[in-house]
Amino acid sequence: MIIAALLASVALLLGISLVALAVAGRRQAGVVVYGATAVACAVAVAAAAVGLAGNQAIEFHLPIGLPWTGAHFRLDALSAFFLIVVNLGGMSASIFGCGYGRHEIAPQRVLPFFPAFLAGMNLVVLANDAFSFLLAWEFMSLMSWALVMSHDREPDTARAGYIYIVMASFSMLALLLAFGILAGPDGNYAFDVMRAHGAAQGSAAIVFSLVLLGAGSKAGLVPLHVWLPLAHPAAPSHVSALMSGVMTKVAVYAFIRIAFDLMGPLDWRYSVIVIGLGGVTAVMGVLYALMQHDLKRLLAYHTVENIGIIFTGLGLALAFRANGLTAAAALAASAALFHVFNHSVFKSLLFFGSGAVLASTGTRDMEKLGGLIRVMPRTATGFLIGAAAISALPPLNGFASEWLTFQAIFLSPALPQWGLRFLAPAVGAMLALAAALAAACFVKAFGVTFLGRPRTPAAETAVETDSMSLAAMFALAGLCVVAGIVPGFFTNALGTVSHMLTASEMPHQALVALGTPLLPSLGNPNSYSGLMVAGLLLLAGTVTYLAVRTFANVATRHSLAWGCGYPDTSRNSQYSAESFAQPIRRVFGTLAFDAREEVFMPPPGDVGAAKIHVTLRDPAWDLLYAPPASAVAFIADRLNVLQFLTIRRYLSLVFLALVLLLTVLALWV
Amino acid sequence: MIQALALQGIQGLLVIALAPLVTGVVRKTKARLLLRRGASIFQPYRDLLRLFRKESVLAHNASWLFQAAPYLVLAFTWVAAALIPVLAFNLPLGPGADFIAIVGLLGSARFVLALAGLDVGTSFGGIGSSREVMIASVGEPAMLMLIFSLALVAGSTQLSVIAAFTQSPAVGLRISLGLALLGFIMVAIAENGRIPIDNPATHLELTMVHEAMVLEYSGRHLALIELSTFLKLLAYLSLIASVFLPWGIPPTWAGGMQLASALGLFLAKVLGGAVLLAFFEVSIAKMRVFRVPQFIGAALMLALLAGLLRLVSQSF
Amino acid sequence: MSALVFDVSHLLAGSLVLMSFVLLYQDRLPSLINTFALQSLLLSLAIGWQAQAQGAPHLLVTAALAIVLKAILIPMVLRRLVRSLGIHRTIETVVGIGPAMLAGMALVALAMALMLRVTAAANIFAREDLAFALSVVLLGLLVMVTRRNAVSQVIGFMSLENGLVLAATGAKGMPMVVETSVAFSILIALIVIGIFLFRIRERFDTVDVAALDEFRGDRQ
Amino acid sequence: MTFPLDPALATILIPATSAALLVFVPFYRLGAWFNVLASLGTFVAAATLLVWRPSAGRFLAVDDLNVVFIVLNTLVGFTTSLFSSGYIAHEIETGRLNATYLRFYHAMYQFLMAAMNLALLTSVTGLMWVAVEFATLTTVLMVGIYRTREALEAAWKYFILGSVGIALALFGTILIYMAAQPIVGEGIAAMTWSVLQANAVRFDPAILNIAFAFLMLGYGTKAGLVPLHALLPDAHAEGPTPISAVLSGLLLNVAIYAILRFKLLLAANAGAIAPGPLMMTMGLLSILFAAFMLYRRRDVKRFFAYSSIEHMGIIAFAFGLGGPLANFAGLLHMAMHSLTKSGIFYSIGHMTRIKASQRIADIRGLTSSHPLLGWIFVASVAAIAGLPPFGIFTSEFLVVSSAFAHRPLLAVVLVFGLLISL
Repeated sequence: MIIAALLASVALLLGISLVALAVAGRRQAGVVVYGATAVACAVAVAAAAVGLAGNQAIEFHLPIGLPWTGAHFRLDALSAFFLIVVNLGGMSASIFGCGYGRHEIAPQRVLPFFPAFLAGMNLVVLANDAFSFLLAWEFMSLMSWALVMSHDREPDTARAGYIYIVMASFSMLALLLAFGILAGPDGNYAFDVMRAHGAAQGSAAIVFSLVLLGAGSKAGLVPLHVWLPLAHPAAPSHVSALMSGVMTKVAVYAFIRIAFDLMGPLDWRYSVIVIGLGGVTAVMGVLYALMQHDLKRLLAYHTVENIGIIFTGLGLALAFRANGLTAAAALAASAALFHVFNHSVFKSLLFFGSGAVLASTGTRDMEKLGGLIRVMPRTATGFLIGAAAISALPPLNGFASEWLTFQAIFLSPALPQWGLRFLAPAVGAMLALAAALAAACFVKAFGVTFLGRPRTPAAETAVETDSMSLAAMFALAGLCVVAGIVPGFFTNALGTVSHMLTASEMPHQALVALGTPLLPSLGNPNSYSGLMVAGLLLLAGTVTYLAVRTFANVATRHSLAWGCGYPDTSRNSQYSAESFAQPIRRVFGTLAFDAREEVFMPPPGDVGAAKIHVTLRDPAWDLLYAPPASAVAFIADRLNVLQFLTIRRYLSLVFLALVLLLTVLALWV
Repeated sequence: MIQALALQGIQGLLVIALAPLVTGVVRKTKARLLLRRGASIFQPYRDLLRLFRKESVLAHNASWLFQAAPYLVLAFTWVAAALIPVLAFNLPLGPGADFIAIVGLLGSARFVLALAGLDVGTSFGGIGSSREVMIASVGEPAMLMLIFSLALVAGSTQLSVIAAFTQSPAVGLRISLGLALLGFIMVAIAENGRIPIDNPATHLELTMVHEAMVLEYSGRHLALIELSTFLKLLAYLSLIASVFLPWGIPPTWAGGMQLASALGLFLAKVLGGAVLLAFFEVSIAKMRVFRVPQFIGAALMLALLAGLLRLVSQSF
Repeated sequence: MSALVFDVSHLLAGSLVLMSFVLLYQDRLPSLINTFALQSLLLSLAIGWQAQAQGAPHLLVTAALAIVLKAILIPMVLRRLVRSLGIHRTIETVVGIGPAMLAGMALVALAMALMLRVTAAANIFAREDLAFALSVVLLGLLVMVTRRNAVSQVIGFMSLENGLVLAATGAKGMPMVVETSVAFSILIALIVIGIFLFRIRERFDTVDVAALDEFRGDRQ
Repeated sequence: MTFPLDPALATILIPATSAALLVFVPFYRLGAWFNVLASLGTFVAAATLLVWRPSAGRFLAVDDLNVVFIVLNTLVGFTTSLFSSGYIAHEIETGRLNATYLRFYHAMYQFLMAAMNLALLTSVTGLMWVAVEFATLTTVLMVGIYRTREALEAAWKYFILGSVGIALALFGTILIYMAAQPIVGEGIAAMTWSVLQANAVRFDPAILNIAFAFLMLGYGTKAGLVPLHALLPDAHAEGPTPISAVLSGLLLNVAIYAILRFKLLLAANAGAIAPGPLMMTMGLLSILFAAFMLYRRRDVKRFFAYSSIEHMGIIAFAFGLGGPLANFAGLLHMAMHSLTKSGIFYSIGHMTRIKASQRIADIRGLTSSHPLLGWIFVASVAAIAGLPPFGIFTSEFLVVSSAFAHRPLLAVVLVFGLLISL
């Protein structure tokens, strides 16, 4: 019943997409399409919530697809949770799209694909056999690719699209191989069968690395992340929100589904890879982000960072589970899943904010913005809440899930393996570094974009965005606050999911007494109460405010900025995004990006301008992508010669093939 | 219960009342060490009062965030400082925030302040914010590693549990704790913008960090920010006091005498710390901004070492 | 089946292979064409002998076809073509004559090695003829591959077809359909080649195939 | 075999007689319509075979294998004739062709269809060879029909390479006969599929091996398998677009069909080499090679010619793998490829007409200027690249998964090739 409702909403989404194809050119098409999409997503959220509460695996079979297997679907706690994430994101993006969509230059390139993209993501999560899964997976990739390509006139889009489609196929094929090995010689692609026999001893390592490659490249694990900061920003902003906030979570889902569920029990060694990759991803992602001055690209790099945090949690869960420490595993898994939810919320919020800025000013280059808080105060507020949440600041939700992750790390001394006991705290320090850098990065992002003085006329004359967009943003901002102050509600809801993955769950958090702090695991005295902290902050703030109002001089005079007495009229003398990140680049950049600064100072007496030029290189690109790309180009060039041979040379090829074949026959057979 | 709540309240009020005094003591000691007479140890109170009485001057383009920031910063810092158990361990609001949460609260305060530094759009504000977040970005991992090694020793990140552990005879003489203390002091110096990281008394543009951020503030806003700065210093001192030197802190409400002695000991510890800080500050020169990561990196190394030693053997 | 019958057919087929070697050896067009004519003549003799030996008179048709078309008509046309188009008499070869001959030897050895594996149970005629036919086919290909002139390549191709015909006639009782189709295809091939040669003549100065390849739409 | 009622015969005779008639139709519009009508008739006749299958005759036999091919062949032949009737008028306008040449074109089109249908339906190896030979000659003429330098070059190339290929195939056919003759006796029986298949067990394996080497290379030249692919891209790029569609969508299938038939023969003989690995090797080579070639293409028709080579590689791989799943996958892939690829060439025909260029770089912004055409093209390209929800995704999935069941290592190579080809 529930699953039928879910499939119906998927069908509805596909139907909307068809309708959109027909009506895309009309004036009010956007509102209709986005409205209908929001409704379909709302239905799906409700159904999935019921499914999550019901905590029963429901299976469903449709006689479509491959002739002898058909399409299998399944709704269990895990898929229900991810369905909520997907459709919540979809709903908010649709609402945002109602307003934002009006700025779209070519709506016919966005409208039909948007609901189809959502349908694809839903189907991935629902699929219960490898064929349906991969079909939906590739459909999802393709639809998002179409959305990325919707602004195909912009200079970087073609390259982004190309790299994206290559990476998407790479991930699909890696997963295909993984499923192929999992299916074994019988070639049964139903998940139930795979689950029943798990991964064979010898092939588990291969399957695991393939899954890590396939799901990891989609999620944006370093070093497979390079496509992500190119592709996500290229799409329209509400689509960027979906890709960054939701599609990467679908990839996380794929990883969890295969590694935790289908493969059966795994050795602890695998967790080392996941934890290590997670830590590196978190730090590298945020370092990349710091170096950006394109707002949306910065956000995309932050997705990489958060994926790293999520994978760290998942890796810890694997490690604990492999050693039978189920309670700790449940904590780590819940932390990761909670972060999945949180990230989808605040990343969507931030992309909406950047979309509003983009729509209002026409640029996403932070160096051309500034001072927007005065012309777009509501957008700025929404963005600020998102920024604080993603920077893991209490009392918002980002802190709650990172706190849980840290608590899981603090349990790592219980692990028997030395490698893990050393690795976990090191990764913990990396996460802390990532969190601190994220805060730095969002000080920069918010500060340069919304604060200061406008750097261009476009930023000066910007206007506040429309009410639908604001509604979507504030709904998400509200969710950030709620999830931050009552995290217990969410970890309780995740209990069934965690039970499915780790055979245990976090202690049930009492919600009746609202002040009850979050307890990570039984017998653990550590606790954190978002509500209490929030209440105290409110109290302290109010007391201070009232005290100041009552006792202090409240007179205010407006004047020129002081600036140590230097009259500072040029807008360009403000700190730019580039200069803000300069100290951090000096500290980390040479190591991480081979950063080089070239300073040109004119000789004394010359009045020419001094110049500074900074080059950054992405080591992942240089080490991992450039060699294969150049190898392919090299081989293609070599083989390309074959196209322009004379007839005689072609004949020679045929002749040689014949002689070779005959020789083989003469000698060997 | 009522008493415990009251004690919590007292603790909250105590820290805010005491904070300027601690800074006053530091300043006075420094002045005496430099053979000046120095202002009275109560001068910070007078400064605050003076600032509260003055009108506030805002730049034309200052946004609401600029005006809200002082209140937010103070609220964050105050809550963090108030939740550190100094008068008794098991206070009713204690479970609301562990060590990480307190560090997180201080981080929130810095986040808001760094944003405020960028608001008016002067180059000084930018310098300050940019350097502040850079220092924080190395300071926070070090802090977390410290918390980790403490948690390894004490088995918890809850301040009251850690403090109860260091108070217990089980603690003995542990190298890992000593290393952690050293690292903690280094991080505390960096976080509070003391010499050699930053000079709280300077207004020389190239060396400013914290002062550059708050350059545009005046009147009541500046007063609130100054107060938060005092509070932050006190918070770090009282963290040291309650985590590393928890002697004399009762487990819970235990009557007036206990309270008085706890209060006295707390004052002694904090003011002693202030004097030591002053000694340290006058005996060292401020370092270049880009040496800071090395300084904090050393703290990180200490923390890692503490953790490693602890992992290798239970007796460290 | 007397030894004489076997020997004669062996001799004729062997001389066909020999002619292929001579083709490979030639470096002037007129003598190449003459050699081809001679080979075709030998082929028709071989077919005639087969017709007699197998008692299959319809093979005589094929033999006649070979004489008329390949020994007389086509060489005539080709000679005229060479004269009227003023094609260079010398053949450009890709590898020297020596290496080409060596390669030819190797090919014949390969053909023999392959056919010897065929069980003797098969028709003994077929087995020997096939070995020679395979050699002729391979040598014909070798000629095509090692020559640059279009005319010499065409001759190489036709010599290859001679090998095919040899094989087909060696196969006892093979339905007529094959022979006619071979003849037919040769005919059409020649017509088309003629058209092409003319067209090519119209547009290019030589029939050298390499000249055709100089321009390509896709070259970057 | 009652003549007027036999649909199998009709599928050959309708195009053959129409070819003869079309030579005399002076008006090209009438010719075009006649062409469409004849193709429709052929398709109807072929479709009848699905429901009613005549018993095997002396020269023609319909079985489970070739019925798929013939229906597919006539269907695409019909759609292409429809497309060509619209397309070819444009050629008159631009003066690339005149009425005489169009008459010739239509006759040749039907003749080509007749030859291909004969190749698919005949039960005699020799006849099949004759049919493929005729198909080759017709193709040469069609490719060279524009008489531009490039077209002539392509036709010449096709002609020479095709003739050599066909000669090799003939040698192989003769060898098969020689292998069969001692067992089943002289005459037509030794060339009939059903007889051959039934007695293949007892054939001399050594001759069969050599024969297959020649047949594989001979028909492989037609199928465009690497290293025998050379004629394909030029022929596709330079001929009229409907012919490109026919070449890519149909003639390649006919060649694959021929290889498949002989492969089955070899597979029945235990002493012979397993033909599968050879096909799989060539298939993989084709996939990899074509993948790398796709990388550098600028001409849109050439691009899709290489894509055809790649797909032929996949099909050859699937058939080489054998087994019900892989064979099904191969057939499915072939059908999907034919349909999609011909669709792509139709859109390319319109596109090149609109943009007057075959360079990929020049063809942009189509979705805005001609939304329907543009989106159809985008969809079919997505389909050919093996992206869902299109059929090729399914068949590629099946190919890969059946490869897994048997030879996992090869599957990795296969997947690698598929990856590069994107």
